Amino acid sequence: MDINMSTVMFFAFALLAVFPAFMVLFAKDIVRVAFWLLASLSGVAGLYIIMGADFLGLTQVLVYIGGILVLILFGIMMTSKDPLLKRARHVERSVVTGIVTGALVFAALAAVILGIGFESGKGRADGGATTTALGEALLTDYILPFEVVSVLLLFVLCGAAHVARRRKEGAHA
Amino acid sequence: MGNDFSQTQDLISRGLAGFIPELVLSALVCVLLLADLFIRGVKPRTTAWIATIGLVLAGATLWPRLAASGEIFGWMQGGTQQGLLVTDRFAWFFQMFCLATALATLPMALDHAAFRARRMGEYHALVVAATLGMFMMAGAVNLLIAWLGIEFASMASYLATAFDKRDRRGSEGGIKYVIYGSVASGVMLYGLSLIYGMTGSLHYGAIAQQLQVSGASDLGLMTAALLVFGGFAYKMAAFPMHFWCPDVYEGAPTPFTAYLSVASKAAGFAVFVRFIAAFTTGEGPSFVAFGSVPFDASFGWPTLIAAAAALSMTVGNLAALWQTNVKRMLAWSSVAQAGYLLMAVAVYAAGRGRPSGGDLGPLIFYFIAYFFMNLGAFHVVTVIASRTGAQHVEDFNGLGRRAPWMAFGLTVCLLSLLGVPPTGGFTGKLQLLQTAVENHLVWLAVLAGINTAISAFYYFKLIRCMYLHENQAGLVTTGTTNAVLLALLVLPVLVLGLAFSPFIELSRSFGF
Amino acid sequence: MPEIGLNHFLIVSALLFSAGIGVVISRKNAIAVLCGVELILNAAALNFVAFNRYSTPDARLDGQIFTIFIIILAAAEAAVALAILLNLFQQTNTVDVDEADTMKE
Amino acid sequence: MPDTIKIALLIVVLPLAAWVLGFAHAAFRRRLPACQDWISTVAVGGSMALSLWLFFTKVLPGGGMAAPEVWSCRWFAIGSGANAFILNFDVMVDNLTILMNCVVTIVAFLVHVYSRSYMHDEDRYPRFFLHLSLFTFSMLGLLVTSNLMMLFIFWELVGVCSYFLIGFFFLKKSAGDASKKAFVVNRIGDAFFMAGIFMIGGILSKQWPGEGVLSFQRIWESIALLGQGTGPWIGHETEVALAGVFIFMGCVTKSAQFPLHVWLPDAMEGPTPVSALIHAATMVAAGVYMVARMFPLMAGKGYTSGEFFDSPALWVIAITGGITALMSGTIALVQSDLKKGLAYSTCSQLGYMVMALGVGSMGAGLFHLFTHAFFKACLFLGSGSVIHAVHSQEMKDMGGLKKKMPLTYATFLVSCLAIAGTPLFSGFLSKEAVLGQAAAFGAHHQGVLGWIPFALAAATAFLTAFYMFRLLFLTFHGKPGNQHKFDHAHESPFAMSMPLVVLAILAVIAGGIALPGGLDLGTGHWFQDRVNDKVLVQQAMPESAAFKDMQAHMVHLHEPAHGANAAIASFHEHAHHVHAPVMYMSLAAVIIGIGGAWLLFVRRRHIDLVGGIPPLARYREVLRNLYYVDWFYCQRVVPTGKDIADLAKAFDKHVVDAIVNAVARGGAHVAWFAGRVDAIVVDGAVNGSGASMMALGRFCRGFVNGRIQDYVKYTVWGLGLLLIWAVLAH
Repeated sequence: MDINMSTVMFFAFALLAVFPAFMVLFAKDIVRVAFWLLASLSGVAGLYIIMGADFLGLTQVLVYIGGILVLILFGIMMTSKDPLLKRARHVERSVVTGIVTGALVFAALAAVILGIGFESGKGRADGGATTTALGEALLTDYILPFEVVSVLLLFVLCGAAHVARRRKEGAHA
Repeated sequence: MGNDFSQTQDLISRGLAGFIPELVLSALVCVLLLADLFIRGVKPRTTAWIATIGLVLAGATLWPRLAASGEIFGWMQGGTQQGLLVTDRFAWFFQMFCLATALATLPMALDHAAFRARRMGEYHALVVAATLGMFMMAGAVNLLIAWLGIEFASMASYLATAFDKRDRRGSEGGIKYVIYGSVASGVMLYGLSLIYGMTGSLHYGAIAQQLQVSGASDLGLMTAALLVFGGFAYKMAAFPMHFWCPDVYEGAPTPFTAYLSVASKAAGFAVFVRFIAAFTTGEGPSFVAFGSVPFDASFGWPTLIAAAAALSMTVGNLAALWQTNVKRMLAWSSVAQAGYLLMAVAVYAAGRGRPSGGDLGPLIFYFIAYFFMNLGAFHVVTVIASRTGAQHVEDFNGLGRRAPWMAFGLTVCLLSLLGVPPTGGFTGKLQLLQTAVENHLVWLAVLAGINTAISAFYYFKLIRCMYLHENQAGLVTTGTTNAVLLALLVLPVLVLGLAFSPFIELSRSFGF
Repeated sequence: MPEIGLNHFLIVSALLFSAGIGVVISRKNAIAVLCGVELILNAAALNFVAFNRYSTPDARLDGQIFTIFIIILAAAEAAVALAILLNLFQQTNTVDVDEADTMKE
Repeated sequence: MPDTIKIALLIVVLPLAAWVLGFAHAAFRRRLPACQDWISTVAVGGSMALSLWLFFTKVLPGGGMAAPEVWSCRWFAIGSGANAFILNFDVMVDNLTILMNCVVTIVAFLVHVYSRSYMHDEDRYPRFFLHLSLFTFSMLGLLVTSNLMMLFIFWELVGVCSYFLIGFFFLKKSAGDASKKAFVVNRIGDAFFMAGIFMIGGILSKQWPGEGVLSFQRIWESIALLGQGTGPWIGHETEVALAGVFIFMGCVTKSAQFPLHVWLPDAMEGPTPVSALIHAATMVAAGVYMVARMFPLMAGKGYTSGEFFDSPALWVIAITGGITALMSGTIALVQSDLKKGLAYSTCSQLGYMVMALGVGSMGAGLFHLFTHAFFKACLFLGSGSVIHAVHSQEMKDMGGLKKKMPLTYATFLVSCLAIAGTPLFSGFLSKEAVLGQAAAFGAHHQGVLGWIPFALAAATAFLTAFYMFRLLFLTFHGKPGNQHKFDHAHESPFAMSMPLVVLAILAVIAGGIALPGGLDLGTGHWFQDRVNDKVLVQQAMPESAAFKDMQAHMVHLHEPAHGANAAIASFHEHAHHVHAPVMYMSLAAVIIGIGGAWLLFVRRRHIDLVGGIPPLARYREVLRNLYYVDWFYCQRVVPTGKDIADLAKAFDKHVVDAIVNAVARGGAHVAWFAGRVDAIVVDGAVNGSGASMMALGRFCRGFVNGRIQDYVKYTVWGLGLLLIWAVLAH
């Protein structure tokens, strides 16, 4: 049996992506949820790198793990009276619903994916580093969404700041 | 790729010149945000004027685009033109539509009790930003831009829904909206990724070409169609993605609810129709993928849309029967209206390839009528709510005496939503039904007729409260601006019901 | 052991997607629900990259570009959601989404 | 625009002007003008004068109008070129229009006069007249238009006015409920009507692209073409029949035919003058009028040749009308409420008219409509006079009023004699015309089936005489049921009794317009010479090429000698044969009916009919419960809907348990659920009840419980179901 390196890496990262994803579902307290999510997203970053999307892998680590997760942890700290509070022991009915629905969704998607039989001969085989190419595309063909997203980030930041601001200034109204 | 930098600069300057209205709107967002930040104690009226001027300016710069057609911000690839956005009469109509909605809801926001003396600049900035997103939705010919436009408009909408920080229902509606919207967006993305995987492109034209040349798996396209439809239906507030609608409509500030129920829905339909147009050909089978199978023998877009239309109108109307909160009632009513509108899309999808089909006139005409009748209804609700705190149907008791013109305007708008002649809603519905029957969707037309009967219940409930129930409270003063706006919204409803021939011709000309 | 191909990645993404749906449906804490949303978005993003790698006809990077935008929008979405959530928390002192159900009549 | 058209439009516009005046006043001064009653009355009086002038100058002399005056202008167009759908504003005035105009304006005018006294002490007195004006306008508009879409619009308008007027006493819950019921039930028929219109328009617009296609002329012409084997309907014969039945469904609700008649008796919650005008004389007859105008469509392919007696649509119409006539007649037997008794009698008579159309005799049906309007309006206004006097609608509070209210009694008696079909009264002529045609139809068919309409009609004829005199005797004869009320009873003032007298006179002489040609059905019937389907169609399309051809083939129903066609000849022979026996039979029915009523209710003073006739006892509950039609709607359909809603709730709540226990209990649940679904689907088809929709609404709304996670869950399930459906459908 020929076990090559890329196969091993794929399974390692796939496991790193999938197992924590399910632990997000089952974890007992909210801080653990966040850290399991971190692990899962790192796994996805690894998968990106396997597929030759080095820039994306890096972005995933920087933005997701460095940005979004920190944001989520801040959220947890500001909202939880006891962040390590464990969830009630008994399995809630809603969790069962979640598992059942998730399982059905997976069954349907897997059936579809395997049933379609995508062509996989073509595609961008190992084309080397993607950073230059991505940068060029973003500044030429995709300049429009690139610019648009900057406007989006601007108003999202201002709006979010307005909404989240403590309410003491509400008195001036 | 392979553009060197000078070419890029050239492209940017040439391309951006075509995007003046969008640039105006972007600038307006910044100005409004800055005004709130840096001008101490800026009055709501001032920011409202800034917003008005900006929107009018955007409209003025948008006007010349009526003549432009098919300019795509794009590139050549594999011998075909690809790109992101298109400027044609269809896009122009919906862009103008969303601008007009933003403009019309401005005075409502000024009147909204909870907004008085608040940081109105940020609210206006969010509305303008949502409009900018809808601009993209209306012109999108690329999966990325379609999705980005939807997200853009959604983000602004989430924030505007939760804008009134002291209102608990606003926050509750906001959090529901953002969770539901994110899931819808995720589901849609998954479907988009399947389409990308099957065709290898993000551009509608290239996708259609690829599907025609080499086809794709029926199963895959069916799944992708459903998942993507989920995302569009969420924007249109149609079955099965309508659940957010009542809660968000109730929670959001009423002026924004008005904006949401008109502009957001219109943009959802615009982006959806263009998507459908790419995925149905002009030659018989309407779901390209189903190759030689004629559409009525198999599952395809027309079937899916017709089913969603039937369910939307039925669910919306039935559920509205129970509603005592006026905003929730109008929310369910808007779900039902989405059903009627989807009927036009189903007819369009089914009719592509037939000589009489492929006509978007009825859809656009109904939207013109919908603009006036729905905004009119919301305008009255906003004004009355901010004066009397009315929330429920019973709070409108005796309004016929207390504010006769407002009550009359609301009555006209409700009758139009119901589809009673001589109102624009009647003419619009008449066209929808007629085209449905012509395209062999008789069952759908009959169902729509029965639905109209059901909807009479709740529309009449409100009318009856206003005129037949007594309330001893005194007169409600409404102010000149509101009266003028009311007249501007209600008179066209009647005009569209009486002298509609030119508008019908006009609306046909906006199709593609 | 089979050669690693497109379907492997797609199955991983389907698993992420269903896990995300399960989380959104069943976790009571709104922040956990948001984590579920992130999983769903990541599943779609993974799909785009995988398709870009294995089945697009030419060497363009459309799928990866799309993924970049997904990541950006996910960040914005998280910011918006958390802002609204903080405000809700200030009003109701809870982040349990089940308790945000005052509007149903 | 021809003068006749101008006058006809003036007739329509006058009441509208009264309405606009009042409405404008209300809009600017926040109240209606105090003299709204005068404005409305004068306006409708003007309309009446103009109508009568038209009648005396156009219809009475000679053979009536030789050809109808038509005028039309473009209203709007949807689309352009070959796909355009064009709606014209079509106006047509012929004998029938003028006659109907006279009926509507005369009754409306008298009701206005009557209401000025009857309604005077009510709140919102001016508003009542505002509604009346709007109604009169809509009804007249419905009559002068000759375009199906325009007709539909006016049809809706009269429906809305009816809704307002039934619910006029809206503080009374029963009145509000009744108006809602009327509205909803009527919308069912309207949905079908609309579908029928679209079916016609869709096909005809292909034959005549770019022209207004929903005008009556176009429809008649297309049927004429069909008879010759050309034209737009070739290959669509089924659709002709289906469109006919759909359009007839509009009549079923508007004219209160079985099984959607349930709204009319409840509509008696409205003020009595309204009952007289709208729910007895005019609006409910609009359905009959509409079917008569669409008669060629109902007759279908065989219309031109005269061999249309097997048309499926006509069969549906004949049987529906017959069933309605008999069933409502029997229900009327046991009513204890005077107005309800009259309401069921109205249903029954409407069924009569519809049946007459169904057996192919448009003239007879319309003739009965014409005479019925006067005596039924008189009966209703008379009942109003009685109710005004004793302040009760229950007949147990009445009795012996003959002496107290002689004038009311006399007019009521005249009208009863007329509706019963006594010779020398108008009802005799019209009823006998209907019976004669039904009998001819039976003889022509030469089978048992063909006699069904006649049998139903004959039984009804007897019942009519019986129950009408029961009402009369219980109200005016015998001993007072309530001495206190009796003592305070008094004759109504002049403003109320004058309309009664006028209507009673008309109830006698209205039939007289048939007299100049003699009583014979076969030759020279005055009314039928002016108003019958052949005349209508011939006159309506003198220009068309199809008409020229049709004229060559056309067989005149009333000139058997002319008959090149064997079928028609045989029909006429039958008509002649059965004519005399039918007349004797109807006379016998009148005598037996009145005599029986006299024996039971004057001689033996039974109040409760069932006590009088023992064999009826076992049907007592059936009749008392109105054949369980209402019960079926309210008790069966509604709880089923509610059960479904409860089930859905339970389903939602226990869905996880259900999955766990599915294996054990699944079978039973599925079976039960399937049974319920069957019940709602099957019953839902005839579901006219708002409450059931409410239950369904609760079901739909139940999903939106305020919990976002449940929304996501339902959404995912919804998409999953759609996917499964898609895979299966593929």
